Amino acid sequence: MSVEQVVHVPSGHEPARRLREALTLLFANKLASIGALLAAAFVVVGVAGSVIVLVPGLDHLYTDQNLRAALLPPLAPDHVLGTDHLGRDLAWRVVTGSGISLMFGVAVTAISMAIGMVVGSIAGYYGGIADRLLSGAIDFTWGFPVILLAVVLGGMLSPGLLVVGIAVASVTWAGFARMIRAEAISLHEKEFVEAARALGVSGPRIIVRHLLPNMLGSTLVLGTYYVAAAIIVEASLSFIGLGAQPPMPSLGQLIATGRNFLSVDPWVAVVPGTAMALIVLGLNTFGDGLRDVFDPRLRRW
Amino acid sequence: MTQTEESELRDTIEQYRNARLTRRDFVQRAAVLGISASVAASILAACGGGGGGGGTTTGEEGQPVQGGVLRMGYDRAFQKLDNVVGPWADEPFTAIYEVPIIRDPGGKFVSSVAEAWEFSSDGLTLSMKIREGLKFHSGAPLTAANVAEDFNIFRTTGVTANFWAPVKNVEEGENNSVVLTLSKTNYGLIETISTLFQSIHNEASRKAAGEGWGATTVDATGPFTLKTFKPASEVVVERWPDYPGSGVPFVTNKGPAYLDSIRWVPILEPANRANEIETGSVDIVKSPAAQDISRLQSNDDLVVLELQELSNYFITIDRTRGALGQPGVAQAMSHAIDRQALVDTVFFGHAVPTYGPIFPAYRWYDPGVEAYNEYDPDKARDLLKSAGLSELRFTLLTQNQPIQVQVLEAVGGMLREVGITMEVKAVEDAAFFPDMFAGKPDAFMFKWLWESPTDNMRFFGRVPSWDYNGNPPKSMAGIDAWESAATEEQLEKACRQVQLAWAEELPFIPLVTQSLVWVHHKRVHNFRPTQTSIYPLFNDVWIEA
Amino acid sequence: MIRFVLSRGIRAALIFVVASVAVCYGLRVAPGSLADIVTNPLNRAFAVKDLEERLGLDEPVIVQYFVFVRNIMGGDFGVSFISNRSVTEIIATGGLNTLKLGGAAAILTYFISVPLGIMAAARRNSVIDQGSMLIAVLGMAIPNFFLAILLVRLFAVELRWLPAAGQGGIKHLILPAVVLAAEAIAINLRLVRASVLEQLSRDYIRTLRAKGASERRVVWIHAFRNALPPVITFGGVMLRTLLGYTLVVEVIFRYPGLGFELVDSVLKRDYAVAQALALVFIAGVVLFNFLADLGHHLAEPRIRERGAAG
Amino acid sequence: MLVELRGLGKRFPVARDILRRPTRWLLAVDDVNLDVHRGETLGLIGESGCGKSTLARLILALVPSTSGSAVVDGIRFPGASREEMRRFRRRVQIIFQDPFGSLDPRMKVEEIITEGLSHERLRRAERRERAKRLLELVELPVTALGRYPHEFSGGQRQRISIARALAPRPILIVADEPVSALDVSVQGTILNLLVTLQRELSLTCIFISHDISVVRHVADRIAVMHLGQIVEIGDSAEILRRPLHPYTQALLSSVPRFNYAPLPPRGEART
Repeated sequence: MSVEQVVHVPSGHEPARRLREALTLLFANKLASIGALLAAAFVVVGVAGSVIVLVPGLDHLYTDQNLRAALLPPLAPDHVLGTDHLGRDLAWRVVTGSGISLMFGVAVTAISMAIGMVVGSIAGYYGGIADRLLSGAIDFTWGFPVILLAVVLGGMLSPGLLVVGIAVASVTWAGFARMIRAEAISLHEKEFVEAARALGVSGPRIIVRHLLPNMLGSTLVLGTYYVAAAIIVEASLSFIGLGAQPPMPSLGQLIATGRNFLSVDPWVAVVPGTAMALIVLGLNTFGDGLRDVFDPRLRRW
Repeated sequence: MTQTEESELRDTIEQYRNARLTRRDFVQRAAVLGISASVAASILAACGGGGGGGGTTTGEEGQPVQGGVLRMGYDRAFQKLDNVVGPWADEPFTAIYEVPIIRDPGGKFVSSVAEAWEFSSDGLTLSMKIREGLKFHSGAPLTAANVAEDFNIFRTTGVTANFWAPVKNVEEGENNSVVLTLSKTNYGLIETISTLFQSIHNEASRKAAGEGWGATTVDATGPFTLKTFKPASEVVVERWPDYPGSGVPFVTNKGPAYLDSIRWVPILEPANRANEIETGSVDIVKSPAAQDISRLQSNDDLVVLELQELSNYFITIDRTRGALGQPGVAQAMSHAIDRQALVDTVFFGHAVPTYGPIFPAYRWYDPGVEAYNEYDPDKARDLLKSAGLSELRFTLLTQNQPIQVQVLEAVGGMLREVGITMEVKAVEDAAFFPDMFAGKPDAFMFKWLWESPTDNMRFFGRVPSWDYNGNPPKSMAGIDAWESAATEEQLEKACRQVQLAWAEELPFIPLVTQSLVWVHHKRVHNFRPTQTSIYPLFNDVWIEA
Repeated sequence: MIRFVLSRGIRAALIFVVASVAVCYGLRVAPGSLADIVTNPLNRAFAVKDLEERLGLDEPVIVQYFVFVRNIMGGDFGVSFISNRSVTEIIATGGLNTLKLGGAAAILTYFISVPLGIMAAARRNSVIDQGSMLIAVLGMAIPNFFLAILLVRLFAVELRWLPAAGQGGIKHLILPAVVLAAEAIAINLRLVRASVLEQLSRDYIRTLRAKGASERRVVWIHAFRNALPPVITFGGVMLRTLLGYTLVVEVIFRYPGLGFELVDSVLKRDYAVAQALALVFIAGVVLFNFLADLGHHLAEPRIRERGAAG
Repeated sequence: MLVELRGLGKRFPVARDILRRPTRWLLAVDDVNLDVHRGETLGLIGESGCGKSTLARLILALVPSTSGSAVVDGIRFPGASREEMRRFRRRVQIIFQDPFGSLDPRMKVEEIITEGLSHERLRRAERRERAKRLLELVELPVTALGRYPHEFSGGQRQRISIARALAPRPILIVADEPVSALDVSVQGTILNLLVTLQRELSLTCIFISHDISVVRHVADRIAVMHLGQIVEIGDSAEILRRPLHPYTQALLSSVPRFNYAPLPPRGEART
């Protein structure tokens, strides 16, 4: 046995410790801790909302109306956050809306992330003509205003969550692909990848076994931003009538409806609006915190 | 209502009749007595036959001032101001066009471009005397020949060509008159002729304008000429200095208009309409959001006028498919709907429930319809049960407009109470109409807005087909009676007959008629919308500098 | 440089071809047609057919596409089927309005975010710093449409200082510009602050300070000048983002710019206007992308060649 | 002859014209002729940037050559078939300089050292057994199997690298500066390990270093590389005693004594 000692290198990668260290780093940042809490709250509330949307028989929670108890302010009996213009419970509607936002944001981001990973790692790892073609496609797509695409698509197909989802995913994949390609290029030059190649490990296997796990951190960071962005885009389009269509209670839709009652009962708009702002705030600051943990060099733009 | 209150109300009405109260004061006092604004409006409409139906009284107005720009906030996006094949008639129609015959505030037909008209004794000939000395904006003289030419266009390619079907021939008669020959008696034609799609225009100019008709060019006889047409952002009309004066008896200004121009902007978000009249970016706004009306009423700078809109929200279900075709299903749905609750919540009281196909302020409205479709969820459940349905599920198509969606959300909740699940699909107009006409949806909701309610029964009974609407025998017979009436009495009788039949058979399920609310700034004078026209006339309107 | 411009030019042309095909085809296969919007329900059967014949909408899409391409090659964008205004005129007036709005938003963005960002960096952890970070966080979190309704409520309805919507003078520009700029201000603020902070930690700053340069000069001239490149590079991205948001903001404020016209024409299936405007927007995107690339290119001239590492 | 390089060259484009045709090149390896005998250890020295690493990658067929040919273990490059390539990958292995960058931080040691065995279709237990034997070979405790690379010191990591390289039972190992990133105290042990293994397993070894004092202990022959070319080659004692090429002379006279400071952990490795 050699005389060398086992040294401790602070940037840990062993799961349990890494998580602990990451959390320590994350919570050292005050804003990021708030963000993490908000994001966690969003996930909890959103999962509840998703259950309400998906499990049949629960829709009464957000559709049950009582026209005689319409436009109640928050803290009304039985209605913590008040009721809307049809006397439906705002708290449940916001929970449901958060669920729709969560499902939408996560689904769209997951799809674009998957596409971005495939395209980006192929372009970055293989290089050459594949890279030239795929990079062309990435540059072509990246930065295209999602809202513009969604407006045109929404006009073409009939407007709805699906269309907005398609619009968002068909742009954001390029954001992931762009970053992943850059990471793949830098990882490709790493000696452990060369070592794997020397061992005869196939390209796809190297991508799956070496590249993707090593990009996971930065991809997740980008993911949190894109979830937030997808939610905002959906809400904006719902607001101008090109997103989720009524009576689907997405947050944007709730705000759009509530806006009409601003003079009578501002809460109908303010409650979902605040929820929306908190979600985005949470995801963004949480993303910032994660970024600092995973990779300080990664910038949003 | 107690006796004192009742007598107080009678006093109030009397004061209003004697022009000692403005319309606004009346509505306010009525409100104190616990009368909703819409009911007050109906009362006003009922007692407004004497010429002040629009509400404002004469003494108040003072000396008209020449000049100024009237800024109007409109509640929808503009379409081409095309009187022949336009998709609908927008507010500027009454500023730039004139119809042959017009309804006065009491519903009586009075002169406009035509100064007199008469059916022959057999009811098969209608002759119409055209006013002398009229001309078009372009300067060309308007004669009976022009009117005859227009009528022939209307009955062949016009929007309302269907309703002209009984007309065999139109030609110029003697003495600047137009003679219409009918294949069968149809006294109701007069209703059609007084609607905005029969506005008189210069056909030669229309031909020359091509696609530009109603957008770049309008050559008609109204007191204003079209200046700017940007349908999404503004429509501007200007005073026509050569206007020979109105032939309409209840228009007091017999010369060119007082206003220099009128500028309309579409304000599509209901909440913004209140905002914009309050901030003063417009002088008049149509249909503010119902929830904002009380706030506007309490604003001393503003005058709020409220009438029943010549419209109705209704739902039609496709009876050719499965459960929806079971007898009693439409009735069950109708009984499940608490229309008064809709009025109170969605419209904040600024609407009236409708139990039949026509709004209550119509001159031949038959209150008998109210017995058929009262709110009775138990009855609804019974009807469903006897139709053998334990649950019912269908999709309903609607135009994507906030108020429409709100109405349907509320209705959906009510239907759910009796075990009917209604999924609402709100789409843009471009997607709505083709589906509706193709009879694709299980059900659809629509709001008609038209001066002749019976036209709507005739039309929407057939859309997409009578089959779709369940071939209701009594209603169809009623329509036939309407279409063959030879005199006004027969027409009225047919109208009552068809209403009752409709309420019983429900080819479509009526919901509510919302209030037509106009809000104008106090510096606007003589703005007098009437209960019988969808849009007001602008020749009398003037504005303080 | 020539190579750079040329390759971007080819790419832009490609984007255009793809986009024009997609837009033209997409709008026409969309459910519902212009005819259903501009004809009255009462005589739809007749009017729709008549209109489609007159407008050539009954031709196959491919034929319509080539007619469209031939026309724009000849500089003829056609006329709106609804308003009969020439599309060129709509683009000109709408474009001018959008330029005004976008310009106002860009000016706001820089006039607020740059000084505030520098101040925040210069006095780290001061009230200014924390305040500006709060602005940045809120600016990014509050969706612009929600901000819009809050601002309209406050400044138009309650205080009556500014109009709620519409077009007119400078007053009409303020609210939409603020709403449009909100997110850009937030992002730019963070960027300026971070970039200046980074410069302030460099050696040359220490040298300057040691040499006795005034603190104001050190921060506002030296540090800021060197902190500029990322801010400039972000400019292109920001313009592109603003362009996308005009669609929402113009609709909310009923501001008759290109975004407003585009949304309107898409919803009304006014094909000529919709496809021309969509292409104008894509041209804007291409242009701003180019500017962003150019900025980047100029800031970092040595673009790394792949695989050159020995 | 295990390795025969004939006129081998590698150039990289550094500038291109509008049509993306290269206009300027960087010659990393230029017309190299080199033979390596079976069982011998060849030292390849030259200062950093002279093309040593590129030559190593050319021999391992990690990058394609741009001119000339290489025959390694009877397989000719360019032009090897897929089947030959597969065999080649098992026969030739590399050990890298950077003990931090050459091990995937997300993999356990067991996965790292058995990665090259996938073609053998081993069962889990067999794999583990092989991994244990490899660890014994490089004198690491078997407890290392379940750990991650960051838990080890530089020298230990280099042992892991060696174990990984030995796993497919290669006949040729290219060691690219295997100890230059290590502490001086550790360098010796790793060098000894390499020499021992080379003898025990009768490996052929190409030992690359910028430091003659490292190579002199292990190499039978030494090749000196300068600006992409081999400028001198010969018996190692001979070259050290009587360098012919002026570059070799310069290299010998400027041997720095204490340049073994370990590299700090690189930020990239942490992601």
